[in-house]
Amino acid sequence: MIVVKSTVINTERLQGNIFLQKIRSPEIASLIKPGEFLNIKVSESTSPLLRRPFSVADVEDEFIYLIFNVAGEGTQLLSEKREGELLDVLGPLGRGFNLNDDFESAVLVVGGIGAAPFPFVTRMLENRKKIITFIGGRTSADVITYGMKNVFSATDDGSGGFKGTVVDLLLTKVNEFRSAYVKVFGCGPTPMLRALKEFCLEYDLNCEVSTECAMACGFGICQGCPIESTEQHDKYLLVCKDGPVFNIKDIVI
Amino acid sequence: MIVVKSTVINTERLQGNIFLQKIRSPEIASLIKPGEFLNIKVSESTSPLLRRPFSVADVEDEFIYLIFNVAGEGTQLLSEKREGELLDVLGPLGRGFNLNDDFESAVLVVGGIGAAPFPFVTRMLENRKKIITFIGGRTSADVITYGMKNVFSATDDGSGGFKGTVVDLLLTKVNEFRSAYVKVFGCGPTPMLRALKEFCLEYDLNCEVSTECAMACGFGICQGCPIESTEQHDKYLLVCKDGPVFNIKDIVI
Amino acid sequence: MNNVDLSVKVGPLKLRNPVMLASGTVGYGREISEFTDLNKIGGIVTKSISIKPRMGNPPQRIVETPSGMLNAIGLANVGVEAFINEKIPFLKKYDVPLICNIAASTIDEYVECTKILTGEDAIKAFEINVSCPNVKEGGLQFGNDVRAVGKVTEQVRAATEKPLIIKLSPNVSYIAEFAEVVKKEGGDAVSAINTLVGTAFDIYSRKPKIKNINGGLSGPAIKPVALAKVLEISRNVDIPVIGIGGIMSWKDVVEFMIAGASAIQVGTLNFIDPTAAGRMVDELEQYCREMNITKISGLTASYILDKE
Amino acid sequence: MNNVDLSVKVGPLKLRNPVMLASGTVGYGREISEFTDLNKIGGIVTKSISIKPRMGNPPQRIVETPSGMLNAIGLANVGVEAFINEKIPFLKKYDVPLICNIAASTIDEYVECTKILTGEDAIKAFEINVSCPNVKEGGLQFGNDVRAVGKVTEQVRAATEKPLIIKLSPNVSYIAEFAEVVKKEGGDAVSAINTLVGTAFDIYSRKPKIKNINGGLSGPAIKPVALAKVLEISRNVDIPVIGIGGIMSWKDVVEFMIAGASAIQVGTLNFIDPTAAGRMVDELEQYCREMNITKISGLTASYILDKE
Ligand SMILES: Cc1cc2nc3c(=O)[nH]c(=O)nc-3n(C[C@H](O)[C@H](O)[C@H](O)COP(=O)(O)OP(=O)(O)OC[C@H]3O[C@@H](n4cnc5c(N)ncnc54)[C@H](O)[C@@H]3O)c2cc1C
Ligand SMILES: Cc1cc2nc3c(=O)[nH]c(=O)nc-3n(C[C@H](O)[C@H](O)[C@H](O)COP(=O)(O)OP(=O)(O)OC[C@H]3O[C@@H](n4cnc5c(N)ncnc54)[C@H](O)[C@@H]3O)c2cc1C
Ligand SMILES: Cc1cc2nc3c(=O)[nH]c(=O)nc-3n(C[C@H](O)[C@H](O)[C@H](O)COP(=O)(O)O)c2cc1C
Ligand SMILES: Cc1cc2nc3c(=O)[nH]c(=O)nc-3n(C[C@H](O)[C@H](O)[C@H](O)COP(=O)(O)O)c2cc1C
Ligand code: FES
Ligand code: FES
Repeated sequence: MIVVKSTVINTERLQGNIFLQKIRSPEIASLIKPGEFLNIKVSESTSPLLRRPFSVADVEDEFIYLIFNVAGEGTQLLSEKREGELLDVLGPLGRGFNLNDDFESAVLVVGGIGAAPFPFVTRMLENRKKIITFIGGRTSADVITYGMKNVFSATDDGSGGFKGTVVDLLLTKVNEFRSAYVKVFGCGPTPMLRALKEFCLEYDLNCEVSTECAMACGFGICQGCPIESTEQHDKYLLVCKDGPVFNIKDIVI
Repeated sequence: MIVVKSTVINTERLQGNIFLQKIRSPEIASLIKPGEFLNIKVSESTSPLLRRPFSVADVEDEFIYLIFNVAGEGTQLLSEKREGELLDVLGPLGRGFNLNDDFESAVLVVGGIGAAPFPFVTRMLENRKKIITFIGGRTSADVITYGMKNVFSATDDGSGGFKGTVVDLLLTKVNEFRSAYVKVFGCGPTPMLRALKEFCLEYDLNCEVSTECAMACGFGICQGCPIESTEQHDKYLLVCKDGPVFNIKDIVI
Repeated sequence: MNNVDLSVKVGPLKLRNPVMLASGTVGYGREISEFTDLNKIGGIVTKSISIKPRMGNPPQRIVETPSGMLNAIGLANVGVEAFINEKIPFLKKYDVPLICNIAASTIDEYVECTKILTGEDAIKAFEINVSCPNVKEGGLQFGNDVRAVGKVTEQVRAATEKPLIIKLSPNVSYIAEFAEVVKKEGGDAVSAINTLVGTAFDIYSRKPKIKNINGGLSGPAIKPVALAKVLEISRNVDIPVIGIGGIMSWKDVVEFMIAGASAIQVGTLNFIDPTAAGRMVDELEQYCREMNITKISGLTASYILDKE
Repeated sequence: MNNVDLSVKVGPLKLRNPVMLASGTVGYGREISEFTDLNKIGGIVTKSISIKPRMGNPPQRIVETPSGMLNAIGLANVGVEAFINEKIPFLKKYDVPLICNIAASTIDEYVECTKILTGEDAIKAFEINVSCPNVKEGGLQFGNDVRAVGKVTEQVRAATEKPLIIKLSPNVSYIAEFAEVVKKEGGDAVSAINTLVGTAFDIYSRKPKIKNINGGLSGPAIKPVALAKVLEISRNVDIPVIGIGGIMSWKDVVEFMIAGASAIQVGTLNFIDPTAAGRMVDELEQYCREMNITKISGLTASYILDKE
């Protein structure tokens, strides 16, 4: 965990409100792993006051990529950063995906901006494991496939791929990938994660998901980011420290 | 008085911490007069919250020039505005200089960033009146001569021109310009204005000065900018509405 | 497209929409009328008026703070007489409810002022400022003393039949107590909140940045506090509340209404964007349309609290 | 170059410099120690500890506001036992005064907690949190009731000989009253301020953004209020004050000291820049040098007020 000024190399619009940003941050780039995140101060002003958390989308030498959705003031400001501007970055933070389990094929399940961590995951797995990627979005404009392999997509309105949710799509394909050597990796909105949990429990699939929560610090000092544990009932887990990646069985979604 | 989005055309560093900014604002440019000012929102954030007041430095067709000193967060942000960025500008505001009195020569007395309104004044007078300009600064780097004519300068440390204050310099020259047809125009820090008032009273010179005060609204609704009147003792004048330009006899400095 | 009814009632006071302009932030209406069509907004509350003109505090009167500002204007105002002769006639030209805000140092002065003004047809309601933190003699003491607020309400009530709004101080432990006493003594509504007491120092001169030492904190910085006060009153006392404090956009208006406000006032924002209040009226209508809300008054106290 | 003496006294508590880390914003020191050398700062105040572990409130616990944030953590903490066994040993590795903050729902609990902890050598002082607005049973009631605060002070005083600091709530009419009673009952110092009560609503769901409904407002938004409270205490009561609220830079530290603080605590800033507090110590030294201040403690209550 360090705090560093990182230089923006490039900010480009991927699609719709989704941006891809490349920043130079050698120290963090050398440490960070898939599913971990950064907490970024997007403005020197006191408003917005807090840092904004973003998953690492990918790493390349000294560079880190972010994929983000313009959701409000903070991400708007971030999307306006041009080459050479400095970002105040805190990272690497949290616990990422465990890609070293004993599995043969990875099933990636993505909803909307939940795509952010998966280019990195894909790159780390692609020479070792089989990958199938399921990506959902409201419309085809919301389906982010950047950096992903072997993609099947689903849209709520049927404007691209399967018509329905990404978990509905999973269900139609479950017989094609179901096996003891499959591991599922998911990230997306809460309803998707809830459906995914049901799905994985039903088919007894090992699954890790990256979760979200409003955060202040991002490294365990504010207690702002509790998530209910299925095991311990007298204490919350912290999304920023114990997560953001959890085994889907361990958390109440 | 209107509120408009104005486009930044160019921001350049004049010297030290002093910037010259050109903005496109046709409606205001067509109305504004020397000594009047603008109140500018330099950021969309709530912090800094208030607009920042700036004298009009000059006007050219649809364009307005500002000269400003980076004093804090607001002026820092303003100095970072690049071509094409929008500023939220409120103006024209206040009462400017009366350049239509019956005078033959104008004596401009400037301290530091008090130079801001004078390029416009100079341009409006140059074909009609004789102009002598006295400019003071702490060092020669603080003497702003942009757009000014017939300049004599003074520096506190003697690094340029006369060594001493600009009013000390005035005193040494008073016999050269003193006459019934002289009008003095001044702008600068309070101690300078105080000395200038004494000087003008002693030599019985007609003098208008542009004053400063912390402001919220800039157009008379907050009552935030009182200045003591020499005439009325039961009520303050407002810098933003009754000024910022006052006859030096009318205000307590 | 369905029509949206933007009208609201603040007790007996009917407004065509909930957006009013707050006392002390629009003078007597003249300057703001160049930016905002006064015929469009819900109401205008004039600068606190006192029996005699007041010149107010010496400068420096204002200082910016993070997302806020401190002011210690000291109730500079033209006095009742000039208000009637010079200020009311201008506002009469508009079809906008004029709410007259009164400040005083003693209960008698409040009453006297109200008596003088109550005959003015143009005045649609009174808002009594018991909470200005910048006036030594009266202000702070009054606003923080629940009995004094009760007394002022009772006696001003006896002096006018017009709608009576008491503007409460947030610088108290339980604001609902104050709303309760206002209700008991016959007040028709409360305004919440006035500014929070604050200060700032220059670290080189070691002097307060504001000549008066303390000032009143306003602006978006105080919005969460104002919302909590409105909610506290709404949950505990059956009296209409006018929500004030840090409103910067139509979204904040909706938030205040949900928290319990029947109407709202825009203050500091007028200094930053004097066109904003007028625009909010349209934006609120737009929001209502999108949300299928036919009467905006239904938003008032529509909070959903899982936990009690 | 002359040496600057940065040491300060908060009553009987001696600190090598005035920069402490505020309760609830640095946990028990472990994570922040990766960013800030704990051997360098003036003191660390640990998260409010209660007799039994508390899991705290369900999410959402925090929401950002203009230049501030609301939190309703609900005093999540490991409880006294784990604190002693797991948290103190880590902090013992550092040469930093450990100030132990205690929260409770009853006076007996405060006393019991203090008794259990007072034997711990590592603890250099107690800070009693009578003002947490997020705990229903105790918090708010205690902090707003001057007699309750007096009683807590008296009884905790009897339970420990260590320096006793009472952390005051700003959500009261006259904070000086509370400081006065703390002094009277034998407290050594007061901390001012804890968070202001605030809330926020989602305008689409109409639910409070924070599950607990109300939260505590912290950050630069509250700085002017905090400064006014520190000044109020400083002008009215002869007791050392620890200034807290919205400190973002060394300049704010100086401002709080001028307003009356003997030392300060950095809170929300730790979330935004966990390296800031350590850096402030050097920056303060630099300021003192430039201003020819040989002892930083001379800044305390050095305000110059023309007007009384
Ligand atoms: C560990 C983690 C990793 C993340 N990774 C990414 C990423 O890679 N790409 C990306 O685009 N976004 C990511 N997010 C979400 C991102 O942090 C928020 O979108 C961002 O903070 C919004 O800031 P803003 O100022 O633009 O919007 P705000 O104005 O702060 O918020 C806009 C809207 O989004 C909601 N919101 C804000 N933050 C969150 C949150 N943390 N959880 C749920 N709702 C929220 C607000 O309530 C509001 O309705 C991540 C969040 C977490 C916790
Ligand atoms: C009518 C008028 C016309 C002006 N014209 C110009 C101009 O043409 N060019 C220019 O450079 N500046 C001008 N100023 C001053 C300018 O408005 C301030 O420098 C600016 O607002 C500072 O903003 P900031 O955020 O950069 O600094 P802040 O952080 O707000 O302040 C930095 C420092 O400057 C002091 N300060 C801020 N505003 C004022 C003020 N109004 N009076 C005195 N001290 C102040 C603060 O107390 C602080 O010490 C004018 C002011 C007025 C009232
Ligand atoms: C400069 C200024 C002057 C004010 N004067 C008065 C006043 O005379 N009477 C009054 O009742 N409130 C006065 N107020 C308080 C406002 O009406 C309002 O209650 C407060 O500013 C909070 O709202 P805001 O955050 O939207 O500004 C004043 C506020 C400001 C900023
Ligand atoms: C997330 C959070 C948790 C807090 N928890 C505690 C606490 O447990 N005990 C306490 O006395 N104060 C607590 N506080 C209050 C701070 O110690 C401090 O008084 C307050 O935040 C104001 O300072 P700041 O503006 O610098 O944050 C907490 C504040 C925050 C933001
Ligand atoms: S975000 Fe602060 S503890 Fe998780
Ligand atoms: S700045 Fe508002 S009245 Fe002058």
